[in-house]
Amino acid sequence: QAQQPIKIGFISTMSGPEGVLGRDLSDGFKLALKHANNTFGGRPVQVVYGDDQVKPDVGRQVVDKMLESDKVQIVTGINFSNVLLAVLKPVLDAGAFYISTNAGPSIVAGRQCHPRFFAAAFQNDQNYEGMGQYLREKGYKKIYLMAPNYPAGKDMLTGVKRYYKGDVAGEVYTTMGQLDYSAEIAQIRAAKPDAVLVFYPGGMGINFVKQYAQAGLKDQIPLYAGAAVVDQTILPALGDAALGMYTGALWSEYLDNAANKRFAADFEKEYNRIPSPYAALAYDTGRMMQAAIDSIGGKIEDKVAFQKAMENVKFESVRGNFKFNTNHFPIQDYYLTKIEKDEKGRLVAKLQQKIMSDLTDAYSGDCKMAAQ
Amino acid sequence: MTPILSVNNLYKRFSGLVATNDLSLNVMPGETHALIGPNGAGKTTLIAQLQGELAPDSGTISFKGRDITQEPPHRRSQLGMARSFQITSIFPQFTALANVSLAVQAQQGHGFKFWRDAWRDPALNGPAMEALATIGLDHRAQIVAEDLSHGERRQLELAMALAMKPSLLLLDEPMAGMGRQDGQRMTRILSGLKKDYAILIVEHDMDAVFALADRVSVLVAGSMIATGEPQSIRTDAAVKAAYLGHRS
Amino acid sequence: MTLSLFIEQSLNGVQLGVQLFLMSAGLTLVFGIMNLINLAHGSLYMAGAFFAAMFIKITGNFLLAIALAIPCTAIMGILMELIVLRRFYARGHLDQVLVTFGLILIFNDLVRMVWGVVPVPMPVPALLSGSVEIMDGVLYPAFRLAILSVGLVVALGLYVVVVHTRTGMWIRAGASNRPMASALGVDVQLVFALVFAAGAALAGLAGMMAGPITAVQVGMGEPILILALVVTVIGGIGSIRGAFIAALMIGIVDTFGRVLLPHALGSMVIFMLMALILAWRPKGLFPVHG
Amino acid sequence: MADQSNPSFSLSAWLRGNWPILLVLAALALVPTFAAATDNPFLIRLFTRAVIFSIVAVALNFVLGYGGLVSLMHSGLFGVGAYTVAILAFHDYEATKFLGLFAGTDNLAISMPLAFLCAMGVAALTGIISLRTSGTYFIMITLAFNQMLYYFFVALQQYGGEDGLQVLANLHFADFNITKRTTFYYVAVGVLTATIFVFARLVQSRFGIILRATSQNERRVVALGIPPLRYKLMAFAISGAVTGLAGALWASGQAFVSPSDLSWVRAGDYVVMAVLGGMGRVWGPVLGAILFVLLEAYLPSWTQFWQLPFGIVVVLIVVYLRGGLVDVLGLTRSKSASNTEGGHA
Amino acid sequence: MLLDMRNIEAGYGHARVLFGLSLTIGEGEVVTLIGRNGMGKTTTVRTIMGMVRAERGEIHLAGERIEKLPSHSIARLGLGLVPEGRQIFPNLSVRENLLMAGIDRSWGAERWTFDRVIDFFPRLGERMSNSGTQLSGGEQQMLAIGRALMTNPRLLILDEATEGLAPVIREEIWARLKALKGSGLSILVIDKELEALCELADRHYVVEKGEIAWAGTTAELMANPAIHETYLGV
Ligand SMILES: Nc1ncnc2c1ncn2[C@@H]1O[C@H](COP(=O)(O)OP(=O)(O)OP(=O)(O)O)[C@@H](O)[C@H]1O
Ligand SMILES: Nc1ncnc2c1ncn2[C@@H]1O[C@H](COP(=O)(O)OP(=O)(O)OP(=O)(O)O)[C@@H](O)[C@H]1O
Ligand SMILES: [Mg+2]
Ligand SMILES: [Mg+2]
Repeated sequence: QAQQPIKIGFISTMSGPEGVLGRDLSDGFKLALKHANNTFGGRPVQVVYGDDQVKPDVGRQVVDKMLESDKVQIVTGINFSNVLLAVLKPVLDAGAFYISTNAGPSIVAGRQCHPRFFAAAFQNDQNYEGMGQYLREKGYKKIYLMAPNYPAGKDMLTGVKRYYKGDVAGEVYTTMGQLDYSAEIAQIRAAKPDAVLVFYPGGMGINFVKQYAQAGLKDQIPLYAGAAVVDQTILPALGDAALGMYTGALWSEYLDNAANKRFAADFEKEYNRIPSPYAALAYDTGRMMQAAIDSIGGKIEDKVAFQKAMENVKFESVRGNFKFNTNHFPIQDYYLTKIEKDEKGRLVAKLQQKIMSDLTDAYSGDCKMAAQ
Repeated sequence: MTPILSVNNLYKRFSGLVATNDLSLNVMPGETHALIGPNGAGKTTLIAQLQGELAPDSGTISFKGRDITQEPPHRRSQLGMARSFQITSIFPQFTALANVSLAVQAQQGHGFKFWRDAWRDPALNGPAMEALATIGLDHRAQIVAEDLSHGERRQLELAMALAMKPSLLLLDEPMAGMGRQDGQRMTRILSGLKKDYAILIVEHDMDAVFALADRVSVLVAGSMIATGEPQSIRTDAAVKAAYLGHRS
Repeated sequence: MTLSLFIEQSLNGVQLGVQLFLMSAGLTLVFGIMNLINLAHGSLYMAGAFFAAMFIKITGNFLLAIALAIPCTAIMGILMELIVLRRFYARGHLDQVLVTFGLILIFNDLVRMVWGVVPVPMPVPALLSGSVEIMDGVLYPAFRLAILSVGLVVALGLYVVVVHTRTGMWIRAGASNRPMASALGVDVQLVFALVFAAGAALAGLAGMMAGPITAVQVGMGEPILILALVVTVIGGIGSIRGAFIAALMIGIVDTFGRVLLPHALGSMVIFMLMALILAWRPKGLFPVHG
Repeated sequence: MADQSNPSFSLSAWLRGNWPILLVLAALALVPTFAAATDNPFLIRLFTRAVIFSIVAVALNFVLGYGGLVSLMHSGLFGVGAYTVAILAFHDYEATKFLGLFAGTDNLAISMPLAFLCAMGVAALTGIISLRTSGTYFIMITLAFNQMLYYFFVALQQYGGEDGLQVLANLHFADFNITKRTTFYYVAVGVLTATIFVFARLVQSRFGIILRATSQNERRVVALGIPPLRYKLMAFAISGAVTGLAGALWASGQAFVSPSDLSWVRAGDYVVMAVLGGMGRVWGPVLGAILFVLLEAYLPSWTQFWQLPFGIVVVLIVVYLRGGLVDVLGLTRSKSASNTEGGHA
Repeated sequence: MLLDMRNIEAGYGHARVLFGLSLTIGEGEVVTLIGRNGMGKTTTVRTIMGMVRAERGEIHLAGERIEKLPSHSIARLGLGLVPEGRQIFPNLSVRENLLMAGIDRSWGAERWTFDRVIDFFPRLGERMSNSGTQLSGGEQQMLAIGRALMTNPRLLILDEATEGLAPVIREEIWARLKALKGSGLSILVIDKELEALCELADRHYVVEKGEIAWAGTTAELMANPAIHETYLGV
């Protein structure tokens, strides 16, 4: 008898300037499905895709449709925290699972943690905590921090400051989507910090890094970024302006493990480009779901069983070392990469060193996971 | 008798040009006062200052014994001053009737009625139809104003001013654009109104001016050069040279 | 703030202002003077940047790429005018807003289909990649100086053409009373099509000049469009001089607002400036009579 | 519902020229039944969104289509209403005091009227400044105010800043639980119906006629002895208040508000809905809002490049239907009946 | 024949205004259109200029069919219009209003140039840099006439061109028109000053409800007081 398919709703930003994130997330996830022959636990997988347009209310509506018209059992894919926060309640209230490929806001890691919520990618602060550690080890006395003015930006810089203990010469928040940074760059020059660390995802990253290099500062004051900033979603556009920059990473295509090698090679073959961390973590999410569902023989309708299976999931992560903390957020390693050219002359983030092992997030203590 | 309108030592300059130059003028109740003068003499500018659209640089305007120099235009209209525009100014998307109804409404002064259907309000449409009939435009009452011909719009302009039941009518070239027949009828209508209204009329149609006016003032380059009975103005040599020409 | 920092920030402000003017120039022409609200102006800006990036990739030469990309955007503008917008001169502003809103959606998806969602590279030309030492210890990116000079040239050119040539008079006459201008022998349709093409070319040029310092990506035109509208309105719709002064003003106020004010105010400063100016002068700084 | 004391507004006469709105409202009323029959409860959510946007579009059209005032701050006013409800609910849930002054509430019978008044206040205050301008200047100054409101709510870190604010309290209206999906939907449809009726009467009242006259020729209105500013201000405040009420509904229905509800793009969407639907009728914008919401919801599931067909639909409608969607029904105000709203000709 | 209109039907949208109207203007001739308000005089002029499309009928200008041409081509063929209601470009200065219309050509008579127009209306010279809206009504009218002259037309069309002008100026304009006629210019004029028209014009058409109700020479018009009463209401 034909098995009922497992239904997954995959929602992320597909249109507009941020559409590149949704594309990489969904491409990574699709590759995981391909590797799983589109079956989890012996049941076919049916994925419904949706576009949130970076608008929380649109995301909310797409999710409602997925839950109520398409009757999905798992929702995943969202890249922006504000969209995630808008859809989380309806997803969980409907009894579905949310497994995050990307966003991991602190509130869900702490006070509002939930049995059916899993962050497969990271807690937002994690992207920057390792960088704070590194800058401290490097012996910088005075650093300069910049991020766009929104909660994820603040989370990131909080992450840095949790591990970096020296002076902060400036902590500057700029408007979302800002185009011109010449004024801020002039301030940096005047402040003469030892290093600059920025969190500018997407187009803002391109603007800032280009302008920083053009101002001639790149060679005077080293520029750092945490994970999820200077990666394959913007490197091709950045060009040489990014050369030599150091960035943090939770994953790199140069990580030496079998799962990662297979992923990086197959991704390039399939899509004809180097995978970004977005793609990698979405791939990992898919693989993780597969492992958990396989382990319960496809009986995802048994929610408690599926939750347990996720909590104890065993799979070969492209990140190498991975396990869930009690708050359903990852415990993972943090690396340093450097932007260089590969043998084909493309800009890549070459793996330099591991900065931290078994990095946990700071909020798990606040989480009182209710029984289901 | 005290004048209904009195203007004292009014000045108005536009950069480099004195449009109103130490001008004083009285209009008596029930009087039809014509204001003539060459193009660009400052007639429309004066009307605009009387109505309040332009502020004078100095001088005073009093209306019904009260200094209104600083009053905003709508206050002056509420006090009983109505203006017709030299360049037609109507509500193009309303019917002729609705245009006039609005003037009636303004005169009744109950704008903040939110509930009653104003289009069917006999208290508005009745007087409006009357005003249209006075002007002879009642047969076009249901035509949208932008579809009226030029001359008809001029008539509508006047009907709106009349519907406000003002005590002083400021008419800026009411005959302009009206056909001969209509112009003559307008002259008759205005002379019929004479008893009830004080009228200050600017007009280049000398037939109308001399048929209507009790007094005529002549404005040249912002200054009043003569005021008097129509007959004495008609024969004034200076006025002839500056304005009337030889034919009239 | 030290003196040299002050000078550097002032220069940043002026440069930003001139860049804003460059972005607004085409809009001033089409919206300010021809009285057509074209929201898809931002799309032409985007198209200019994408065309230039493409030609740079093919030819490897920045100047050549720009020389090729400008006519491409102009042609795109002409097609847009010919196929859709021509019918909208006589319609109300709202219809224009609606139709060009539709065009934005269309163009964004077309660009996404052709170039994909990843931002495309657009390097600074080698010649202008360095910095110039404008005073002791103050380096200024050469490319920004280039933007500054292009913007000034465009401002001057536009002023001369619109204010001092017969074509300029025809544009303004046609915009305020099209049937009458035609009845005096002006081929308004042709003049408008050409002006529209010029506006498109200017939008494209602005996009090309912005490409090397910002991200060349889908949707890059919309934030610019808002700024350009702000500039046009503050200056007084239809006034080139006004647009130029407003652009400089915004550039300087924004630059200093960002570094001196608390962030919550800094992000609003442009809009507060606009509200203040319009509250004070409801028709902008240099109202055009009409 | 017709006011008996005043026979001169005839509902039946009005409906003779505006009958399609009855069909539209009837169709809206049947949505839950249809959703139940097809086992697709999502339809109710989708149409709740359409109905709330319709309320905004109708309110916007009052100043836009009749007053000639293109406002780009209606999303801001909407947000003021939405945040009023959400912030009061937040303080109720957290058992804290707003500004340390007064407690929050989860009772919509209190917070909804407050939302209405707050939006009205904001509209009135900004209106005093913005209504001195006109045309495109008005569009831009309202955009400026909208951005200020937007950044104001972004700056409120306590209420989630850019991430928005969840409504965790259980909202209720006095003793009624109206947040159940179907109940809430009918409440929204009820508010929409009332909104349409009220505005239909407003535009034909003396007040409404002055507003319409002002949009055609303000100078003449002044010369007639009517000070236009206070009429425009009143209209703007009424429109803003109803928009704030829609925002309050939104916050209760979604249980979530965020600054993106206040973005200028959304304000532009409202204008698009109004124009798309047809500004010549009080209810025309309802059609625009429904079409907009349906396209936005279903096109993306057909193609990843959904903005392309969306854009094409918009362009075709503007090019070929000059009076918006009501034009399909042949109901654009004919010239000679243009000031009658189709009631009588 | 310079202009020949045959059986023209035209109107606005669905509202028909002209019902088979025909008229001719000879080379060097001055012809008037007279009739009451709203009878279709202006519509006739607009149809000639291509601003209102003729739905039926033909218009010939010096032998060429023009009823399908766009306005600007018709104007370029030598028609100069002083429109009803002045229609000055408000966003152009006085100087620009004149310069934008200038067409450098001549049909035998002396050419109109910017300087000549200013000589003709010295008042305009004094207000040179004022914008269109900053003129008095009469000044605007002078500008409208000057602007039409700047196109150096072979047929000048004046639609209520003396509206709002002071009597002296009107007198002067009639005199100038007479001189222009002498130089060979053809003129189509609509005005209410019947006496002046009779002095100037060769022939007259009375327009009534979109048709020509009467046509004849000045002498015939003078001799026929019934016309005045029936159509003009004098
Ligand atoms: N806003 C303005 N700025 C500058 N000059 C102006 C303005 N308005 C009017 N003028 C000038 O002021 C003078 C007086 O104009 P006004 O309109 O009062 O004349 P008028 O007597 O009504 O003439 P007409 O009989 O031609 O209508 C004119 O020369 C005109 O050009
Ligand atoms: N733009 C328009 N749209 C619709 N109808 C119009 C329009 N302009 C004029 N009409 C109608 O056409 C008819 C003829 O108008 P026209 O302007 O040709 O008359 P006219 O003889 O020039 O009158 P007047 O002496 O008043 O200028 C009138 O009934 C008028 O209502
Ligand atoms: Mg005048
Ligand atoms: Mg006429």
